[in-house]
Amino acid sequence: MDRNQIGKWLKNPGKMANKYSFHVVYFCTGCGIIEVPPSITTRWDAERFGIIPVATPRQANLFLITGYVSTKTLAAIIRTYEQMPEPKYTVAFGSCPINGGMYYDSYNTITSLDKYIPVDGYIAGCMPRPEAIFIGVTHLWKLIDMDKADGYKRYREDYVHYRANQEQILGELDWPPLFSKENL
Amino acid sequence: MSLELLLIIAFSGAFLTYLSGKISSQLRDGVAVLISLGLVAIVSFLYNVQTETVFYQGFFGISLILRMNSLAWFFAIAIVSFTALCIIYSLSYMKDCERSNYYYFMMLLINASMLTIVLAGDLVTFFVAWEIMSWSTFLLISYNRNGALQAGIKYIVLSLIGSMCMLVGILSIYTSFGTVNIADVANHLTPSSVGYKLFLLIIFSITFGIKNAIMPLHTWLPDAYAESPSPFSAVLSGMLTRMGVFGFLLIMYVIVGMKTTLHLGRGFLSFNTILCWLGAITIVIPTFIAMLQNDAKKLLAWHGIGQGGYMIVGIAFGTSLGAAGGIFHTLNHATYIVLLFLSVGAIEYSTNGLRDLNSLGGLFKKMPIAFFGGLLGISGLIGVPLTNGFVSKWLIYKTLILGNAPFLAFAALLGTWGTVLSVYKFLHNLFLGQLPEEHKEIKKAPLTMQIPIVILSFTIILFGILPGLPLKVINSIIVAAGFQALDINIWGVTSETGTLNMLNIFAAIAVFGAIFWGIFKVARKSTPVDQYDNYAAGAAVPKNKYHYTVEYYAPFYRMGKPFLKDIFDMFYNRIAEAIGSICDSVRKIYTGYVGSYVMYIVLFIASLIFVQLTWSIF
Amino acid sequence: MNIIALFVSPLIALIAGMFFLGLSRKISARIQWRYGPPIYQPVIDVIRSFSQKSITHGKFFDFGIILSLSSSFVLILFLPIGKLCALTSGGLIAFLYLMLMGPFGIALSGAAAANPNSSIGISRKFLLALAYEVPLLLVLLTVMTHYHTISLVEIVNIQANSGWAFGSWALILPGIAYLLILPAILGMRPFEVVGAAQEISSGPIAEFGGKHLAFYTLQHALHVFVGIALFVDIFLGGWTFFGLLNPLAGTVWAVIFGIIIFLLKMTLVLFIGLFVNAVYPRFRIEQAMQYLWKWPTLISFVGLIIVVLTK
Amino acid sequence: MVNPILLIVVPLGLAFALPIVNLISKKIIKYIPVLAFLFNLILSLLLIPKVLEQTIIVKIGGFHPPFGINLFVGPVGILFSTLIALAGFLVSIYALSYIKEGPKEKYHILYLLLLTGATGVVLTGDMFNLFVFFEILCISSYALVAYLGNKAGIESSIKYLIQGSVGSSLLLLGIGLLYGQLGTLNMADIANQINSISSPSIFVPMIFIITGLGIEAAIFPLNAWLPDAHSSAPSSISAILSGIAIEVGLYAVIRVIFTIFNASSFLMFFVFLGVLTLLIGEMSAFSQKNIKRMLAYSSIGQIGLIMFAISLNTQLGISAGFFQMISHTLGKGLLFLSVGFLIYKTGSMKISSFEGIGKKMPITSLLFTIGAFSIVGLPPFAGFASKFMIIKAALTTGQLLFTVLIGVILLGTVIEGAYFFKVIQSIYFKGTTDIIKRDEAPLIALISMSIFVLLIIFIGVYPDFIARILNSAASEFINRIDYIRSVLG
Amino acid sequence: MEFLSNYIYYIGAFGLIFIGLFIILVKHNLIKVIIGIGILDTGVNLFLIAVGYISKGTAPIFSKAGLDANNMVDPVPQALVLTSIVIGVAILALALSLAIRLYKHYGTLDLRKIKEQRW
Repeated sequence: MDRNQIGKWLKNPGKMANKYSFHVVYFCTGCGIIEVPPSITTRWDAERFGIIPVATPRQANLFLITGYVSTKTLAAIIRTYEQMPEPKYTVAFGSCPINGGMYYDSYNTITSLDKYIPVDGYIAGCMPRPEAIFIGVTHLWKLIDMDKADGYKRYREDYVHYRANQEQILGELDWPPLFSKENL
Repeated sequence: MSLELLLIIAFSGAFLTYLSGKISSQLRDGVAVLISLGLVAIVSFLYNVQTETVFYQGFFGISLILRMNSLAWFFAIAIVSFTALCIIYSLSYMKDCERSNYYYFMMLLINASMLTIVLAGDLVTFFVAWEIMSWSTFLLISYNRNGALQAGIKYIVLSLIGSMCMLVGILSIYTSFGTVNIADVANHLTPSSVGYKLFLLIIFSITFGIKNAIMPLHTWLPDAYAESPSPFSAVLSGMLTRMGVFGFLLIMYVIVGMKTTLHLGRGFLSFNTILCWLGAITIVIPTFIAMLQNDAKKLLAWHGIGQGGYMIVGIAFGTSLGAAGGIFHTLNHATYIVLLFLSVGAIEYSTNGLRDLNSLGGLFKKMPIAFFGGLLGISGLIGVPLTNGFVSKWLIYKTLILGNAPFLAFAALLGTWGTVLSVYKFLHNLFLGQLPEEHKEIKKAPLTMQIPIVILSFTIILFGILPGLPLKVINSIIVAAGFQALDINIWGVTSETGTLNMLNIFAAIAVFGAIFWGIFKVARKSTPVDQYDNYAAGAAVPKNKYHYTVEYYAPFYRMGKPFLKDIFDMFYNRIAEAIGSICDSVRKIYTGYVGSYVMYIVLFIASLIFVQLTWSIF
Repeated sequence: MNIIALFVSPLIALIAGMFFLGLSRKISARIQWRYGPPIYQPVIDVIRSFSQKSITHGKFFDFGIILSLSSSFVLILFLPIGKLCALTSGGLIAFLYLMLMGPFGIALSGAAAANPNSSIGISRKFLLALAYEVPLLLVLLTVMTHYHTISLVEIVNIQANSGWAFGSWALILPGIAYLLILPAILGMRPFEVVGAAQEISSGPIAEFGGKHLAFYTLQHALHVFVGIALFVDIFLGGWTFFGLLNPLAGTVWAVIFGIIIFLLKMTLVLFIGLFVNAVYPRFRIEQAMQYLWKWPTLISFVGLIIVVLTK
Repeated sequence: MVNPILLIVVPLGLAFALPIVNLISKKIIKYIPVLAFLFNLILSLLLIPKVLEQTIIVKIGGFHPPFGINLFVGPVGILFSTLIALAGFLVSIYALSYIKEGPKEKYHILYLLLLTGATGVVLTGDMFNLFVFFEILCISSYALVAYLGNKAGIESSIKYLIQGSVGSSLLLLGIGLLYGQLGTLNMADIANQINSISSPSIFVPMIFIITGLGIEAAIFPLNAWLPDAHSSAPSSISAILSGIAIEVGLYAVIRVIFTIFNASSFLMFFVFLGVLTLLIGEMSAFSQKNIKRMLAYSSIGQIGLIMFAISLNTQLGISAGFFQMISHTLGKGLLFLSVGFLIYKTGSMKISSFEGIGKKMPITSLLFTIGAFSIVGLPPFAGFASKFMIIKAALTTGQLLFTVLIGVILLGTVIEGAYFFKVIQSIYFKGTTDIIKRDEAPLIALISMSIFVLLIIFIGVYPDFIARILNSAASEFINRIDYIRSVLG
Repeated sequence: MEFLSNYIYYIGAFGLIFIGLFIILVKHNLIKVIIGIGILDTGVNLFLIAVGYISKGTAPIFSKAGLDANNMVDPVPQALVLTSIVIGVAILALALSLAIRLYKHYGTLDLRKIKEQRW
């Protein structure tokens, strides 16, 4: 833990603060959410790493997708992701968001989430234990340190393609593009 | 400039406006604005003038007098300026309304009669002007038809009861002392008995209490405010209702005299204590009833009642701070309630007459001027520091707390916190939240409607930061009434028991505001988003439905609704019904059968004989 | 002195407020047998929020939160922190009104966001405020009537001579009432109905992100500070501590130790609040109102009557 | 010197000349009443200054008063005759355009007779003459009520007739009893001798006379005919009945009480009766749907108010009562006249049918409104000045009872205000909002009504104008000795 | 008996008056009521005559010698009655003509049914 190194703080306070203050939006799409309560309560106590759940995406910087993603929930996931302020990180939790998991051949399950929104890290397993979340978070710290957790930047750069992918699966989207031409 | 000329201009201006309206509407608008602004100019030139003239002696040989002093000037300038603003506002608000000649005529007539009331130097002039004001107000309240008719009847009946009381009072003064000159009456009254003074105070208090809508007598007000045309609602709530305050000042501190009024009775059973408590009740109950209202103007109307309570408490408490606070609050109340009514009027204008709190929202993007008017208005109504409402309320609170009346102070403070709730609801439901699709394209409020709003907003802030401007005049009023003078500075009030310095509060807020505004600007720039890009748990935001307005304080309504009824209104309605049915049965004695009529004749003879035999009166 | 106070007291309040926020998280964690975040976690959160790119729903959305934060700072100037008090104009009444402005700014900002969750939260906030203001006003009126002044500084000074208000028999009931409503003033459980994250997505601040959230957190810290400081000033004698500072009277040390004593007292009061916070579930808004209008109001009312009668 | 007898002779003569004129030309007959009352008005106005200086006693046929019939032209008489001539003049102008159907020559004859009777009643100094003029007044009004010949008119007329003839029989009976005891019919002579006989034997004729006259004066239980008759008659006649007839009746009652019987102790009873009349009138009017009936009931209320004022038995009270009579004549006359055309244009007497009439007939509606304001007693109209005076008179007595009764009276005023304001609302603020074609009353009628309005405002603003005549009228009632002395010499 | 002879006219007159009043009060038929008015009128007239009448009196002609002024019948009531009779006739005529018109409108003369004008 380099939380107490003042030099690093002075160098880039924003990055450091982002690392140690993960406000998480848990997207409870499937069974993965069952692992979250133990991890934030007394047994594993995620708060000691600065991780706390928040209610709205506006206040969050970490998006945890816990479970399979159906076509229907994809719209909600995209919206929520777009509403999060930058910098923001996405972590897919469990097998299902990675490749569909046990629902890989279902007609309405999204098998690869990163076609629609950028995913900064995956925590594999069915289910991953709470410890895996912490390992995932420490990995994310490293990625942030190395500026490799740049999903939100990629989203901005490749927005046209992401939008095209989203429209391909969801049809006409009922919200305007996040980035207009000027914003890009 | 003599006072007669002023009144002649005021009254003839009204007629002139009506007549010019027959020629063309532009001419009429011009004349109306010219007259009202001219009156403002004339009255402001009369600042610090002290005159008294007998202008007419043809009414039963009574010398009718006009006089000008600081009290009269204070109210006069307020009356003419607020009316002038409302007239300017009306130019576009009333543009396409029927009978607009009539409307302007009545507005100016009411203006002139109010001016006469405050300038009256004798009670007969006072009464005549009071009555002219009453009936012309009735004619204008009824202007909007439908619901307004009931409101008008309610108003005029209560008003008549009030003026009849006053008539009895005035004539009893006249018969006892042979004069109605206010100054003379005050002199004559000094040696008369306590009972007589109390009688006068009570009978006049009924009149002024009805006009000022003190709690058991308030029932005409909500309907009347809600149903009148908005610019007139503004005048009605701003100045016309406050003629009651003027009346209270007149009867308590000019006619009966300060020293006497404050020593009538003992302890809780003294006149001013009871009046204070009525005022306290008037503050609390209407404020909470206002929370239940769904009609923007009705909500404001209930606040009009509630704020009237502050004035009464301040004036009736009878210290120099309190009286100054009460009088100042009258002016402040006028400023912000006029502003609020004009803002609501702007919404009505733009949305074709909508003022239902449940069907509007998000208008602050479309009507910024009206919104800032509304915001400053409610800030003044709450008494947020830096608005004028704060200063006057502060004066009242302070006098109550240091005058060892914590329960009254509690009522007053509680009223303020109730006010916060309901006026926030007002602002929120009209201006904030989601803008309905149908109001995306609304009529722009024209310049003539925006100018009064801007002027009033500016006034609120000006008097909030530099309360010394009006307080100087008020100080001379209370000194004339026999109170101790206050130590007034331009920025507030100095005293040993607590100084109010608005300027340093302003400086503090300004400095911190500037600092944090700077920080805010320096910090990372934020992206502006549409109202539909909003948190809805990932779902699409429903259009026109994503606004929480209906039953805004639902938990409180569930708790409070059984208790928050206007029981007085119900009581009066029941009395009215009872009188109606009694009247209906009384006329049944005219049966239509001649035999019974002849029987009445025989019975009359019999009763005459009976009376003679029993009491032998002849 | 006033000039110093002008610069120092906001800083003290801000630091202490953030410290209290961190402390409360830590203490709660410890009560729940957790390790808990570091005590400076709220600072990290604020920096994080500042670094994020927020969204805005228009100028007014920004205006409300700036108004809220700056008026909260102005409020600090009116509060005697130890012996420091920058402004006295208007006394406790002005103070009460300024206390209103912070939530009012947030309410304006939240409602401008056009989010019904915010609106519901604000409606709850105001209802809760109405509910606790009734006993609070009674309490403050009792104190003002008892000491016959409207100045906070004077109240503290009188206590320096005559002992703490909480120790005098006349003001013990109001003191108890204040303690009972303290969680409601601080927005802690069991009165955490306003920002109920589970039902209304943290209520008024549902649309706040980035710098808006940071401002809100700062404002919240100040609000906690003020709520407790008011109690300490009114009932626990502010900087006084049984004549401990009498030998130092007139020196700079008296001021510094005064502030330290003041902050210690505040910490003590915070602890009481936190114990309640940690073990109680949440009231519904009606239950909260009924509770607040029942016992605290009754107690403070009796207290006021006693004070009036013994006057 | 102009002879006051012309006041009676000219209209009476013209009334009989009218059928002959009718044979010559049918067109000019309607101008005859106008001329007659213009003459009367000018004559009365000329007489006022003289009368105020000294009372004029006209001895008819040169016989001296106890033996011959005399006219007593005092301030009261001249006040009333002016009022009658004024109202008669204005209403006859109004009638030029209003009376278009029916047997017109009969209308004009009866109209002349009615007002002749009224003038006679107020000017005569002889008891039996009073009865005769009274009968002229009554019979012509019976006939005029039935003038339209419709169901309502006939019914009201016959009811009025039955009650009226019972009343006149009682009056005659009373006069007979009085004559039987005193052997004289001259009012001054009776007044002179009245104290010489025992009180029970005065009391019996008095109650008969009061009852007989009271029927025409619409004192409370005797006024059942009034709403019917006033509402069924043509509006011009209603105006006269309301403005003149009942007030002349009341004049006769108080003349009898004050001058002849000197029964001022009896007035206490009249105070209560007045308040009762007022309350019953106003309450009955309150929920009326028929406008003319409402106005008729309102007249009852006003009569009660006048009774109250006069029964105060003070100089101020009596002059206030006369003032109220004047303002009532003007106000109620104006109301009936304006309502006449409102009814004419809408074809209904229902108040609900007047919705929106303010747009169609703005001037008439305005006149109605001013009349209503005056009747309710709002400044700056005449009704306010008179009400002011009445309350002042009541409070000047300094008795608690009168103060309490003033409260009751003002309550009646509030009720009156309520129903009048309801009508005003439905005239202006109900009904269609569309633009309607103007359909105003004829110019000649508007002129006559406007004169009413001008008088109402003028008297309301400058009541001192009539203060002197009111004062001397009141003294005439207070100082009955002067009355007796001036007649008997 | 002497009482009766002295007051017989008065008794008769008041008898007629009361009969007339009774008819007006009690009868529902308009014609009967009008008859009642007639009787009432007659009674009053009789009363007036009786006031001036002196039993075995003479006509009040002073120019004729030998007539005692104290024994003369008072001429004034007779003059009054003459007028009164004329008035009564007028009223009766008017009443009857009105009754005819009323019958045309209502088809009845029962006053209990002629109650359109009321309240």
